[in-house]
Amino acid sequence: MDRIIRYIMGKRLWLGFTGLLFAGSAFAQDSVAAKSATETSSISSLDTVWVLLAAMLVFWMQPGFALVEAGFTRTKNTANILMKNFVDFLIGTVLFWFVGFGIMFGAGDFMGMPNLFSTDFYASSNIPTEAFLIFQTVFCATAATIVSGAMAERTKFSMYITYSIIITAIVYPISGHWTWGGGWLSQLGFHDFAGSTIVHSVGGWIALIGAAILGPRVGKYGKDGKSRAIPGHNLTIAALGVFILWLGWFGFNPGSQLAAEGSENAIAISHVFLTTNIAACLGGIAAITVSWLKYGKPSLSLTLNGILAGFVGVTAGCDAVSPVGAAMIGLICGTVMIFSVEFIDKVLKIDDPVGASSVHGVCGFLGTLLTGVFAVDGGLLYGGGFHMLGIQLLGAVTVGAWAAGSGFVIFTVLNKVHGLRVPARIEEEGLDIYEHGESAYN
Amino acid sequence: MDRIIRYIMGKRLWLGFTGLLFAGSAFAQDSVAAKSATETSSISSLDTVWVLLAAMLVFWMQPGFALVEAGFTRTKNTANILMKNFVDFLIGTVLFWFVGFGIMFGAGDFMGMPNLFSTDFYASSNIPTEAFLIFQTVFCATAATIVSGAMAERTKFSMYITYSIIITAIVYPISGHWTWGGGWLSQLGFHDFAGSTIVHSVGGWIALIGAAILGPRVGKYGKDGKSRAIPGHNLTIAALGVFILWLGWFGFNPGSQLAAEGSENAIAISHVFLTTNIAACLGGIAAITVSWLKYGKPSLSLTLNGILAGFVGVTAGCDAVSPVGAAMIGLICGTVMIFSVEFIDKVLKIDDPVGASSVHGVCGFLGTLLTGVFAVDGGLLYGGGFHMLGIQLLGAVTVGAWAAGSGFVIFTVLNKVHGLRVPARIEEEGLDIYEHGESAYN
Amino acid sequence: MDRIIRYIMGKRLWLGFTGLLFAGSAFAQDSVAAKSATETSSISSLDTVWVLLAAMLVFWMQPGFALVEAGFTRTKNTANILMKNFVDFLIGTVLFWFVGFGIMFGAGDFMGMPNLFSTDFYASSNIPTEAFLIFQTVFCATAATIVSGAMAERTKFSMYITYSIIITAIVYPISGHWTWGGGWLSQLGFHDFAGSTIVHSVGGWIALIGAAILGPRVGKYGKDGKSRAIPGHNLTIAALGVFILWLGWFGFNPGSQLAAEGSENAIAISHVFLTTNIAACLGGIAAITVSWLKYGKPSLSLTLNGILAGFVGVTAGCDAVSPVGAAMIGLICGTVMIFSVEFIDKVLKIDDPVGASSVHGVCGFLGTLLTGVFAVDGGLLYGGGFHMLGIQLLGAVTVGAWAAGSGFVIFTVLNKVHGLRVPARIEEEGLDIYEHGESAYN
Amino acid sequence: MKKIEAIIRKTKFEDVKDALLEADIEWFSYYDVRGVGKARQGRIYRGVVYDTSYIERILISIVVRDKNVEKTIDAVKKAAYTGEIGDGRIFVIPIEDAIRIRTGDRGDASLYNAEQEN
Amino acid sequence: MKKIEAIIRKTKFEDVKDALLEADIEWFSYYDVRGVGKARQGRIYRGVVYDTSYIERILISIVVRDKNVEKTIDAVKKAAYTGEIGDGRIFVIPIEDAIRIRTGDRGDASLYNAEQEN
Amino acid sequence: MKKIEAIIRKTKFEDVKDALLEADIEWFSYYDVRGVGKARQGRIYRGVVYDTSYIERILISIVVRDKNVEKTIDAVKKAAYTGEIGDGRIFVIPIEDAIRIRTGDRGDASLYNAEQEN
Ligand SMILES: Nc1ncnc2c1ncn2[C@@H]1O[C@H](COP(=O)(O)OP(=O)(O)O)[C@@H](O)[C@H]1O
Ligand SMILES: Nc1ncnc2c1ncn2[C@@H]1O[C@H](COP(=O)(O)OP(=O)(O)O)[C@@H](O)[C@H]1O
Ligand SMILES: Nc1ncnc2c1ncn2[C@@H]1O[C@H](COP(=O)(O)OP(=O)(O)O)[C@@H](O)[C@H]1O
Repeated sequence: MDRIIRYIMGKRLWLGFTGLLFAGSAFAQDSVAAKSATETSSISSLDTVWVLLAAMLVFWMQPGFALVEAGFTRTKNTANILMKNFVDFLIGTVLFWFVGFGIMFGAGDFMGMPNLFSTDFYASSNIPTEAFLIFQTVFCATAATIVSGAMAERTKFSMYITYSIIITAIVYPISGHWTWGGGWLSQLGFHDFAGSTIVHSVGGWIALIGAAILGPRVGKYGKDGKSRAIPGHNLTIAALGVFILWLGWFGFNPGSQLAAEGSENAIAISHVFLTTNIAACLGGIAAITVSWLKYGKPSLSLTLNGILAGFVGVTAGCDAVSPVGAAMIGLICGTVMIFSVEFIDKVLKIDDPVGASSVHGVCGFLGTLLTGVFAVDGGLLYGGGFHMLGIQLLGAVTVGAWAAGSGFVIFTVLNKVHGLRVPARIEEEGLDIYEHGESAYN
Repeated sequence: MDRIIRYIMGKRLWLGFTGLLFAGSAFAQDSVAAKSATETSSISSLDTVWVLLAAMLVFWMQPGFALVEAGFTRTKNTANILMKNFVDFLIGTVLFWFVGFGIMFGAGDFMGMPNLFSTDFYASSNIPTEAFLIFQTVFCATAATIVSGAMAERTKFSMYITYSIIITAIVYPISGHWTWGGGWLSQLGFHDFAGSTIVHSVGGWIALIGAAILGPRVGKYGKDGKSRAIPGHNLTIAALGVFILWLGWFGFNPGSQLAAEGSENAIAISHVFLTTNIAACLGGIAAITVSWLKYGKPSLSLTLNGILAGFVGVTAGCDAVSPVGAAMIGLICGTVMIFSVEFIDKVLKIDDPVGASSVHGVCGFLGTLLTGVFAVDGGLLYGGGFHMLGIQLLGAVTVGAWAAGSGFVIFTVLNKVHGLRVPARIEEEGLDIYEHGESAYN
Repeated sequence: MDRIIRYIMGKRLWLGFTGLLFAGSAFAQDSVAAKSATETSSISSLDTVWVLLAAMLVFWMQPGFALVEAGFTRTKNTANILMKNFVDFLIGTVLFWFVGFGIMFGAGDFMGMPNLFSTDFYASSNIPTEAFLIFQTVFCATAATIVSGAMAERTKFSMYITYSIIITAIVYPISGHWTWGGGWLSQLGFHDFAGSTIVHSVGGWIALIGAAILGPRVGKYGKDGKSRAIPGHNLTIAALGVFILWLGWFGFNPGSQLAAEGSENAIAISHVFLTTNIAACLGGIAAITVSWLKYGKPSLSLTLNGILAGFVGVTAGCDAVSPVGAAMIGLICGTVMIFSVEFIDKVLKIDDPVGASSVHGVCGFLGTLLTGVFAVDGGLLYGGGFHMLGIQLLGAVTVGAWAAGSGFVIFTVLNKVHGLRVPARIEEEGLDIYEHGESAYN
Repeated sequence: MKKIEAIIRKTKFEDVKDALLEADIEWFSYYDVRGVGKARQGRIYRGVVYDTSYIERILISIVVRDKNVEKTIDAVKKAAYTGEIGDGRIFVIPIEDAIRIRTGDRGDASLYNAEQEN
Repeated sequence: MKKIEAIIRKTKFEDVKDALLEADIEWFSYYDVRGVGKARQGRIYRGVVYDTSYIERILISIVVRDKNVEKTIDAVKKAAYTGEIGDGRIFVIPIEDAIRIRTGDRGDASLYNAEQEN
Repeated sequence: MKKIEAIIRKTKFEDVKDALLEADIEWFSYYDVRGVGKARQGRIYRGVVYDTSYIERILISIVVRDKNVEKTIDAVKKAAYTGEIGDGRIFVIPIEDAIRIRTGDRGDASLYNAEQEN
């Protein structure tokens, strides 16, 4: 995705919303597939098919997150967590189309202009603009959905909707603009191929702040302050969720090449596919090994997290590192994740039911740095010195600060104004009944 | 799919079935990949890959339907409903290959000739005939599988097999012939890009008639005639089912373009992908909003139905409407669905456990009409007048009447001859044990 | 896959492992996408996309196996069986990359040389070597994962890891070398398009031997020696697993063409897609019919196995038989499977909880033979005489003997040295708690 | 005090619940149980002796003051009745004491809500 | 009448069921329970004190006429026995009355099937 | 011997478990139950009368020797208490006999572990 050049051809404030109200006239302005001859001449059908396939797969990560989060939480909150995973995608689709796309890919130093449903401002290159829009939409939804896991089992549904809107429409597109949108970070040479920082750590840091401000679930810490296990209700679906995410990542990373035509692209997507898979496997292996050594038994739930840690870690550099480099990134992220989960749980005493802040926040950060270490071209270990590593650090820190800072403001304000958290009784009896009037299992 | 021209080159009554009996000689007539040079020259590999990918995704809707239906019904009938969702696909594959394909795509005014396993009569254009056959097969199976949900928890398994055979082999292919098969409706200019009417409302109307003739489940209506909730046993798998259907629809609609090569096709499939996704999201948003206003709480089960309603609605016009038009279709269908579910349940007192008749029947019908309203080229709101809308109405009504009429005849006859419904005791104890000798959970 | 020519251009013992230890220097030798101009000129992007898509789908079979195995076993061992299905893929990825790929595709009569992370020895043709490696990796993992089902609910996790390593790194690649690796069997003309023998029966025979050596689960056979049912805990997820495998098989078989470009390839993959689907459907129909006649009721669990039997059976000849031939193979395999399950359970008294040895071992063997019967070009029924059938028999028997023999040695040695089986108390209380310290449902 | 345990059809649960609430029962607990019985003649279905080990029932457990025992039994009996084999049973079990955790009330007082009106 | 509650191993369920049906028990109900105990020496596995809170057991509940109590206990005792820790317990609880919903029979009559032969 | 049945909040289970083990209870069984009650004023939430049929509780069942009854009740009462509506109840039910399947011990002897030390 790094490689997209976004010369903005012109912006028109197309009054989409007014159009909705005055349908007759507004619709007359639409045109299906209205591309001028010059624009379409460069479109590659194979690239389009590849990007659409990747968009499907990234969409497919939604059920992956939904199942992982549902599986890692309790029966009484299952309908709620599923609902959240739908709602953020529903909202994300509309808002990213409405404003996010313009903010992210429009012209501007700090951010682009909201596009208000029009995509005309964007000059498509090898694929139709609509394919590019849908691909970017599913990425945006991924960032938003990460947050729901960490704040599960105690957040008001209305508050969830509110902050999802803000994240999708504003927070994600702005930092996205800095990088994939051609902004200042991309001009510095910051390398985040498919979004370790831009997608995952943005989601992860917001998740961490959110979980901290919300406070732990009832019963999570004993009177002595000791952390207690609140086991997830269904590891089978959590495991299925990880497999789904795995498949989805084969779209997330190789798809971010945004092209498949020509042998250069063919080789690139094959390479990214391979490194992505290797890092995930070594993330899992690291988690199994460490949990076995540390706790005496190889834990399934930590293995699931380890695999995801490997994925998140390699996402930034999957195009730039060798398979051996990918293996190292996987090993490191899978290992660090376990200590991070323990640290956040036992030392910081922040209750993150699914480990989202460790997996996405910490490993996304780490993976971005490690790209500066293992990149074959410019990485520390390949004689590139500290230049690239420095820029990677700068990017990971500024985007992280942006995400955490925004998160802090959003959650503090919402908490003051309306209260983020459901009353204790509702938490006790389960959000499903009180918030949705249904229970997931009958 | 609309755009396929089906000049029939010649029909040979290849005696496939006799061939099965006299294998030795019959097999000698087969040939793998026997295409004459002239035929193959126009085949596009990229189109083929695209159509095969779409066929996979449409196949993938089978587990989607299976899980939605299983999740929305009770534990004791789970094995039964899963079995039905397998059986209709197994049967559908064989029968569509045996007769349905010929009836649908053979020459003829009312219907084509059964092809009896041969596909020679069909002149492939841009893709191999076998790819076209498999794509059409999975569509046919979708129509059949819709019915099982509405008639769940009380239908004899043997009767299910019987009517599935009739629907797959005769009912669906005949109305399919009128439209995608080059029949009279397509000649009038009826526009149903991917099957709001041809697939979904055919399934939906048959489902409605079937559920009405069967009668409600024991305990569904109290002595006072009031409707009672019979909650589904597992909303987690129902939600997963909707996600699966979502992914499947990215094959169902964009795949119906049946081509990807050339920038025109690349733009078209991107456009269809985008409109499809937008309509689904707005269907879901409408359902959340309406259920929140109407019942005080946002309901997960209605949200799931709302998303599907948006999909079904946009399926007819996904190529012809703008993204904003798709959004409107989604909003309308998601809203109407909720009232339709209530109307069928509380006023008509027809017991449709999964809401199939509302989602597929009503929204399929509605989506077909709305294509005449929102089509950028010819739609009412774009100055096209009532011409297109009229033809859409004609098509939706005649195909609906055909489906409902056939359904009425089939179910009435089966009910008289053998009885559609299991005895009360079996319904009480669950179909799993009595009909299949197994239970799904142990 | 049959059609790959593997001229080995040169082998370098790249010291990958040492490289891991002395990262600095070793990494310097990596290069991302280092292909010489001559090599890349022949790469087809469409072929690459097709093979990567197929690799995704074959990867997707992992959750399929995981869910089928979990669903067919008991609650208390669910985390264990899920863990196994992750672990074999994690290990498989690393080991196949490390040594398996070299053994399988390197030069040599009996086997190739371990490649130790380097892929330079392999001359890619139409697709990048890395795409080929990933495709082969997911195939290898499939063979390994089959074994876990038959040995479920009583094997020590550490022993599972040990034998998985041996199978992935040595057993599978060696017999793979004989066939797809250009070895002696392929030179004889042995035809196993996508792996009925090479993948499935290898896994199935090892599974059978393993289950026999382990002995039956506690409570499986009564004091009178009569077999007792130990029903699986969740047929819903088992059914979902079969649907997942179904989708996966559309990558497994059509993907094994390893190309899509050109009308010849387009027709071939369409053909394989069609025959694969038909065989699966008739496998399922056979299982329903036979179970209905034999047990008085159509059984869901046997239907699931029947569909898989059809898939396994047609995998060898999906490119070589006509659709009618595929139907016959499906019918035969689906029927034989039921009797095989009964025979292994009641006569041999080997306890295979998921029927892996029947589905993969027996039907893989059978499908390989039936290719010699139904192949349009050279099959017995098409006047090809017994030549092809003889070679198929030879291949199926030698590979089967290799797998069973290796399995026998591995399991006997492990059983002597360390004991394969958990103590009775652990088996009773469930492997989840004792082996992993977690339970899957809470 | 007595504990009334009623094993009823799942499909009759709503009816029984309504009947109990009408009969002024304040609270009851319930859970799923399965029943196993001897295969009897009437239980053969399509030539297969039906394995009764899978009959799902709901067990309702209500602790009531002695004076409410008969009223409760009657309510359940009427509401759970279909007349077909499998309607289930009601058992009456002695309870020696009851404690309401929230207030510490013991005995009969723990069963009804003195503070109901607030 | 007495209620016999037996907490047994899941793997012994089939044996106990057969034994009960052989001992002429007409009907019983069962459901899953979990057991928790003090961690005892014998329960340490691979250096980790095994958290007993997850031991799954089946609870079988049979209401029998007084004269059948011992017969039932014996049947369960024999069939559920393995000799290893964790075989479970049997409890005998008094029942004051029983009602068959379908017929309205009360007391002992509600337990056995007078109409068994039809 | 008595059977103590306590219906408690799920979130209080860990506390109660710890309290029981501290109070020297050797063993107990538990399972999930659901509670249904009359809709009362205090139970109306956001204008919707909250359907109480879905309140999940854990039922803990402990058979203890007579001398331990009060100790056990106290332990549960203290640990399960929150003071808000819905804390649950404790019931005391007479047990006539108990049998340990493994050893055949009957009566009180079946409840405590004579062999505890080995
Ligand atoms: N003696 C018993 N002990 C425990 N549970 C019983 C007993 N008799 C019946 N039940 C329970 O009651 C349920 C219904 O009883 P059933 O015998 O079918 O009633 P009916 O006499 O109307 O046929 C059974 O499923 C079983 O769970
Ligand atoms: N005092 C008790 N109260 C309630 N349930 C008990 C009691 N003692 C044992 N149980 C139940 O019986 C089961 C088996 O008892 P256990 O003590 O393991 O038998 P053993 O004496 O053979 O070791 C436990 O899982 C528990 O559920
Ligand atoms: N009479 C009763 N019979 C059986 N179970 C009861 C009875 N009363 C209360 N319960 C159980 O106890 C649980 C909690 O009781 P509750 O009335 O909410 O306590 P509180 O008096 O503190 O409000 C309920 O969910 C219900 O399952």
